[in-house]
Amino acid sequence: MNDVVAVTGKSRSGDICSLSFDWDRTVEPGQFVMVWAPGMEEIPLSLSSVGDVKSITFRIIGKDTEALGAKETGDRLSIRGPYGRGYKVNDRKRTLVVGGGIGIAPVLPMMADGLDTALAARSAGELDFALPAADKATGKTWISTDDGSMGFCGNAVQLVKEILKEREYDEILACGPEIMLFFLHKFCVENGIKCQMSLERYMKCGCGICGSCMIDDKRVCADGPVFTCGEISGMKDFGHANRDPCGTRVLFR
Amino acid sequence: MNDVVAVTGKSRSGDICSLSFDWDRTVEPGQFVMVWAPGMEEIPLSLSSVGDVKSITFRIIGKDTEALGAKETGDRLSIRGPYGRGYKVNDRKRTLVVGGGIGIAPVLPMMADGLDTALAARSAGELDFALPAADKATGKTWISTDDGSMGFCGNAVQLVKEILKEREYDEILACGPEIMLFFLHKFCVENGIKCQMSLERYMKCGCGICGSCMIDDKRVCADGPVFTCGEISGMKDFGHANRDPCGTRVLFR
Amino acid sequence: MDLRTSVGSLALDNPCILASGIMDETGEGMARILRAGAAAVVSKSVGTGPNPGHANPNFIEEEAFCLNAMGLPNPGIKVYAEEMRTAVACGRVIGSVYASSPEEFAELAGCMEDYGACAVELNLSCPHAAGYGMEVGTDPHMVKRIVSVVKDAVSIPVWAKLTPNTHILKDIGKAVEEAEGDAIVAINTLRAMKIIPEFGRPFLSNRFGGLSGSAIRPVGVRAVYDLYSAVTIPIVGVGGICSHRDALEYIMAGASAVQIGTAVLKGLDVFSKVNEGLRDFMREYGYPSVKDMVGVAHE
Amino acid sequence: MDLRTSVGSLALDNPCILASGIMDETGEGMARILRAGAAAVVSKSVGTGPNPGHANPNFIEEEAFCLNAMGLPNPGIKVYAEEMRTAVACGRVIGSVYASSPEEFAELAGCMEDYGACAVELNLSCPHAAGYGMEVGTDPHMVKRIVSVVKDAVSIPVWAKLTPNTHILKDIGKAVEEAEGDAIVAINTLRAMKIIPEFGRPFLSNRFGGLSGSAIRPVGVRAVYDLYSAVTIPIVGVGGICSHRDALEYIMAGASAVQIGTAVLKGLDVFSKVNEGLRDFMREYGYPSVKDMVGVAHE
Ligand SMILES: Cc1cc2nc3c(=O)[nH]c(=O)nc-3n(C[C@H](O)[C@H](O)[C@H](O)COP(=O)(O)OP(=O)(O)OC[C@H]3O[C@@H](n4cnc5c(N)ncnc54)[C@H](O)[C@@H]3O)c2cc1C
Ligand SMILES: Cc1cc2nc3c(=O)[nH]c(=O)nc-3n(C[C@H](O)[C@H](O)[C@H](O)COP(=O)(O)OP(=O)(O)OC[C@H]3O[C@@H](n4cnc5c(N)ncnc54)[C@H](O)[C@@H]3O)c2cc1C
Ligand SMILES: Cc1cc2nc3c(=O)[nH]c(=O)nc-3n(C[C@H](O)[C@H](O)[C@H](O)COP(=O)(O)O)c2cc1C
Ligand SMILES: Cc1cc2nc3c(=O)[nH]c(=O)nc-3n(C[C@H](O)[C@H](O)[C@H](O)COP(=O)(O)O)c2cc1C
Ligand code: FES
Ligand code: FES
Repeated sequence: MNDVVAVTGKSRSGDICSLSFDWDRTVEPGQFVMVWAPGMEEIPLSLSSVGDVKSITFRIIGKDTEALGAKETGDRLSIRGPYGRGYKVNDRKRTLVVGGGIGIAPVLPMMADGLDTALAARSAGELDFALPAADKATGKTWISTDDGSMGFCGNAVQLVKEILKEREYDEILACGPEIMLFFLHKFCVENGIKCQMSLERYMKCGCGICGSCMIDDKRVCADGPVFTCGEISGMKDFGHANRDPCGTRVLFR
Repeated sequence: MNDVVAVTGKSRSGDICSLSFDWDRTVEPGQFVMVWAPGMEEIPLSLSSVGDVKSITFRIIGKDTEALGAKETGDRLSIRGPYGRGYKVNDRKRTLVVGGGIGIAPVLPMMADGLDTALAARSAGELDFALPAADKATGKTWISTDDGSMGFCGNAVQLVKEILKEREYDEILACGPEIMLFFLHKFCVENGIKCQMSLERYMKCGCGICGSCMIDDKRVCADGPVFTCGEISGMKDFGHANRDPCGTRVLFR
Repeated sequence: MDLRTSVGSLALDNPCILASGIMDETGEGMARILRAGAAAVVSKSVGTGPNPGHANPNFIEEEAFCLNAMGLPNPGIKVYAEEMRTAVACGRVIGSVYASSPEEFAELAGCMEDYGACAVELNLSCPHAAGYGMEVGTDPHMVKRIVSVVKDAVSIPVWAKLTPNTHILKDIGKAVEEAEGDAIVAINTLRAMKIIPEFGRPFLSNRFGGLSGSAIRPVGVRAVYDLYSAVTIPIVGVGGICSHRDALEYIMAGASAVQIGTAVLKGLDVFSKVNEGLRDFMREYGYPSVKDMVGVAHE
Repeated sequence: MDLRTSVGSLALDNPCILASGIMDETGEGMARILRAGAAAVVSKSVGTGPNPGHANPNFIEEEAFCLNAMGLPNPGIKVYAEEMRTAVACGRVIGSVYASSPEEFAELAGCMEDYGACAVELNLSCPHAAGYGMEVGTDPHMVKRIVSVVKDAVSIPVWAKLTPNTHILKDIGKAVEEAEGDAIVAINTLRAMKIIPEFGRPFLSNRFGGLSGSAIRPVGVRAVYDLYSAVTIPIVGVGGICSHRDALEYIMAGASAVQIGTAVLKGLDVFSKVNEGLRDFMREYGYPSVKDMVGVAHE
């Protein structure tokens, strides 16, 4: 079922754009929607806010995100979903949320909900979109940039190591580039920390039927996109291979 | 949607047969179902009990009721429904229920519910099926037969007149042959008593789409089968004409 | 917002018409639907003589669809004069007819014209009436013959109601156009069956029946879209319309008007609700008139 | 209660097979469905070279149906060897193929045989892949040619998957039989369309798509019933099966086995649930084996 919603708000910083809209569905943090309007392909996007007003926040990296970034208040979008399994917060006090790059977008709802959060990006400019939300956060927040232009200088995994020097967490809820998640997962396994991570694969149906988004025998859209540490440990393709729109397995790099 | 139910009980007296079955739907007194099993045509029958155990009670008058009367405990029936608008009890204390002949079957649930009830039939034998229920009734019950073989000697309308000599009622809820209802309706109108009456016409879909059961512009299956005094007053065909399965209008007698 | 539309020369106050076979066996049934807000009603499909149709059971409804094998019950064209009189007094009535030969079709259509029908709809598409419906309606030559002969016999518009149970729908549509049919009505029901496992047999006495309701809407919309790209005569869309958005799918696919059948199950107010919804939609999305929306999905 | 059945010479532990196109683009996807209790899986329809399919949007689900125009995405028969290896290691795999000529069909079928497929399913019926599917599958001569050529090329059973989008289904079925096809699979999706009124255009990038899910079940059951009365080769029933009662409708209409597609949306346990339900039903209604139920609705 798709719903047609009208954009009620827009913000943009650099190549990152947010669109908000009223959408009367219950969404868990980490769930995603399939977004479409005439003139573009339908694409999966996580929800970056899940209250009465919903939003999507995306980096403009190709023709569809570009088309979407050109939408203005009043324009209409087709939204299918919400799809997939989101994050499960087990112990609010002992959970650390980690977002890397545009992977910060899906974790914003948890930051807004008061969880402690680490935000990582390549440079300060890429964090702009998240700062207003970080300022309003009631939990602790940390920031790192690869180039040191804001906060701690280092990547997300290094930031997490720093944080764990001062505080204890049982579980990490993360979203970001697969390479970041790969090393963060490794770190978690080695240090006996539980984790949940949101993965991405090429999506078509978005709801578990077409099989285009498989990682091993898991459908990212329906079994994920958020997977547990243990599930990820079993995935041969995690960090290694992808499927293109034909379903051909493609090794990373 | 049809449900397949198993007959759990059967009773028979003369040409009147009752079949009971467990059926997990909410039914109001006066509603009916479409009943079928292989080897017969599907026919409309009112429910003669509407609790957890439901029942149908019918006079064997042709090939389908005969086929149905041959069913035994454990045999299965297809049941569609419940359909139609049942009786609405407005003031329990000031409502008189009237059943005539096999038209007693649909009013049994209201008698069981404690409403005062008048039962009329041609002769004592035709009342047998209702006597156990009448014995258990907690409201007042009266009985009449055309031949005087049981209770008051006279027809349903005459019985009602007698009853109204001793007690006051605001509303009559009735079911029976159309000729009885015709005169009862006339009586009600003349005496300023409200009434609701269950009517019958040839039914196919049972749920308001095919138009085979029309009386004037009303669908007996979906607008009725229970109609109010006022609705009936507006019906030119009431007491006068019928529709055959072709939809041809056929005058009574 | 202008809800008016027209199917060729036939002007309609709004795009919602009652589909054939729904509460329209009797004149008063049709009259009631006209009062409920339908711009027109299509009569029950009527034949030469009285027909009781198939034996019960001949109908079953499930959540997303209905299945019926009424078998075209009707009192016959003679007796039907009376029903038409009652209905025509209340508004526009399109007379639906079925027959087993072009000449019979013409004769019945002539009667409907005499009875005051504003158009005649040829039922070339009933999936459960042997020798009358679908068989005829899947043969382009036959369709062309029937429409031609009827066109010669009457002066009211002639609509041909087509079956979706074929891969040559566009050819059939073209046959109607070549024969100078005034409009195409699509779709009739899909040939279908329901088996009751507990009894190990089909539920309908006729075994086969026609599928209607929401389930067939995407097939109907596709059929109208296909036809709109194949013919230039007007199209009337039918199949699974329950809401104004459903009606819009048909209109945007190319239907000048729509018919509503199964949705009457949920209430006779479907006509007024669809019209209200259309009006609100047109206001919000800037379509001054229904006509501006016809076929826009092809652009 | 004996859940075993067979489709011609192909024995199956139970009657539930995964339909083509559902989670079966990859070997591990197929393996997972086999572990979930399916007696066999049909692979994604594979062609000669890699095909990304139609652009998004190509899928939409509503309550009673899904509409898709995936456009037969697949990595091509060469690369698919790897996927088949993974799947075949876990159970029975039927290789589905699509092609634009009889010879190409034969070549692809030969590869599937080499890859260890226990049967090959010829997709003669995709309603949204231009030049490949339905067009071919509605021409009895073409169907006969394709099946014959493939039969000559492979020694595993050859199944032909047919479209319901035609009024000559029985003729197509007979063509398969005449060509000595081993089984008929019916039905593929119904050609359909969804328009989004707010945008005034079709939702699917391909405009046309295929309707699947509960909505099409009565059409599929009818198709199987029709075919069972026209041919003597085994039939595999597909279309809208969600529960054991749905599967029973197909089996009683004449299907020796069934395929489940869209219902996978609601959970992979559909295979085990249907099998459990069948077992309970057979116990209660006294059918010792699935085979005893095949076609009983014709009696
Ligand atoms: C579950 C999920 C949630 C996502 N959430 C976000 C989010 O919140 N914010 C955000 O910026 N991005 C998100 N993405 C990624 C986003 O879908 C892509 O950035 C977008 O599709 C790019 O489209 P494009 O046409 O602009 O770029 P293209 O030039 O078409 O592609 C650029 C990249 O995006 C990927 N991509 C393109 N189409 C798809 C598709 N249909 N499914 C998956 N990946 C695709 C391509 O594989 C490629 O790597 C999410 C992806 C998934 C799977
Ligand atoms: C809403 C409603 C509730 C009913 N409730 C009861 C009830 O509780 N008990 C009971 O004994 N009878 C009831 N009837 C009447 C019952 O439907 C008929 O007695 C039965 O259909 C007779 O079928 P037959 O084949 O045995 O007789 P037939 O010989 O076929 O017909 C005998 C009479 O029954 C009528 N009849 C036959 N088929 C139908 C049909 N499909 N729809 C309506 N009338 C039909 C005929 O018009 C004829 O007058 C009800 C009828 C309606 C419309
Ligand atoms: C009970 C019933 C009876 C019907 N009878 C006729 C008929 O007599 N003539 C006809 O052309 N179509 C008949 N139809 C088909 C409808 O007119 C319509 O084409 C079909 O039901 C699809 O529309 P819907 O989904 O809105 O019902 C009948 C449909 C139903 C459900
Ligand atoms: C997303 C999707 C993809 C499909 N892909 C194929 C395919 O590649 N080959 C094929 O023969 N059928 C394909 N089909 C059709 C199914 O195999 C099946 O025939 C149809 O969906 C009806 O069954 P269902 O209602 O159980 O889904 C596909 C169906 C869906 C929903
Ligand atoms: S996108 Fe289709 S299964 Fe995940
Ligand atoms: S029986 Fe069909 S409308 Fe009443």
